[in-house]
Amino acid sequence: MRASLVTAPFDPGAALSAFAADRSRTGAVASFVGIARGDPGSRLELDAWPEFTLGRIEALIDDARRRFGLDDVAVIHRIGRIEAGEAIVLVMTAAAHRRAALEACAYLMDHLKSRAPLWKKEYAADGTSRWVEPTAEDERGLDRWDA
Amino acid sequence: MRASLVTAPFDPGAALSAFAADRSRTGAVASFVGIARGDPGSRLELDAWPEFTLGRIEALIDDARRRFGLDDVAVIHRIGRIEAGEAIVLVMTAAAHRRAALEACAYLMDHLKSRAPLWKKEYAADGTSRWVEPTAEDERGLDRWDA
Amino acid sequence: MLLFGRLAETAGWREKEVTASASLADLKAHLTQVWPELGAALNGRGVQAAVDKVVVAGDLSLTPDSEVAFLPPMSGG
Amino acid sequence: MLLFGRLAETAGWREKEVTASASLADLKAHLTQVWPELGAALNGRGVQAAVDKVVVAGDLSLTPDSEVAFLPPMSGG
Repeated sequence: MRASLVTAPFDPGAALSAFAADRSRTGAVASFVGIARGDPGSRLELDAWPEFTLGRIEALIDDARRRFGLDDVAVIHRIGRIEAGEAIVLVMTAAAHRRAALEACAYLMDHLKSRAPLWKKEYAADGTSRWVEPTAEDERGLDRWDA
Repeated sequence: MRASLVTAPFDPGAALSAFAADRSRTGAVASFVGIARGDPGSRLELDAWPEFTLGRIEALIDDARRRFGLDDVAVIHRIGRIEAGEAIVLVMTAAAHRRAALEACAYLMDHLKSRAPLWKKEYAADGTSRWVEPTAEDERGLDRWDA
Repeated sequence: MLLFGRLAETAGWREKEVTASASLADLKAHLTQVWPELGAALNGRGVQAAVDKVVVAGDLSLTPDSEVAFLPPMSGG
Repeated sequence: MLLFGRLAETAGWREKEVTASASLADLKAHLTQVWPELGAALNGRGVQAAVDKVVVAGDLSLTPDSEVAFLPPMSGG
């Protein structure tokens, strides 16, 4: 199980410590943490369909593993209510080569943004809210991987 | 002081936990960990000229910060004796955009490989040893940033 | 059937047993009749349907125990 | 003056006060006379000199209190 959805705050560093241990065969570990931006009091709500969402994230992980020749991958994604400053997502990759590990993090994040069944609503500190939808930039980010 | 040279094993995850805290203005934190590869009993020795090496790594950090518009960067580099499986280097970047954070990790690692005053000797488990020098691939890695 | 994200918000519900429909198109027509606002949203840009947890393009025939979900544009990460 | 990495290994020392030389070229000539193996290594591919912690290209005049270091090809990360 290299994908998990969690409803409580988690410490990306603790997850990285575990992931980076016993990698003397691997050499390169990259990670990316997405953090909820905003003023104090602002928050996100992430809707998910857990059993479906997990399967889709695991399929993305399999794609990345094959494409970049990774030794290992893990994705932790928050769902539910997330306060400003908390980690939303952590992607970690292990590979023999540094470029593969870093590129795979970019690939996974680009796909999680608009290809993982998650739905994000932003609540500002003043109580106003809006559903986030993929931007044109997000779509261009994905195009990069089609070449 | 965003660059440090350390002589004892360190936990990349603990460093990431500290670096990723209070990033509600930033949003994106990327990291790269280089780990000593090899059989049990193999090791590295990293020679350095600490006061000069630190200055050069700090200059690289300044370059990366400007080039990628980073909010923050930290580099921790082991020197001295490093056993197989231990972290050699940790690079962490914080930015508003995920691509900038990840690219900056690649940039810093490419430059640390052959532009930071560090000299690496590999000792195999059987006692044989060799000095590591930048490969043609390392040089090609750097060319990428000249465009 | 299941709704997520802004579709669930528009409808005011997330999960409901609905009258069996012969096809996805029939189901949408039925939903539009009962919840006109949801019907409009289902035809919005980027909304996908999943039948038995497989995203489908175009119409599809349904059985009484098909599990249908409507998914608005995704925004993870 | 200072040696690092395989240069220190070749010379068998890392740090030494050496006779004042008027220039980097003179210093290298002096070192080659006393430690021929080190002299050959200093002219090897990718070896750089740093004077007072600044990497220099080509020759440079030195003062008696110049700090000179020879740096083999770097391999960090």
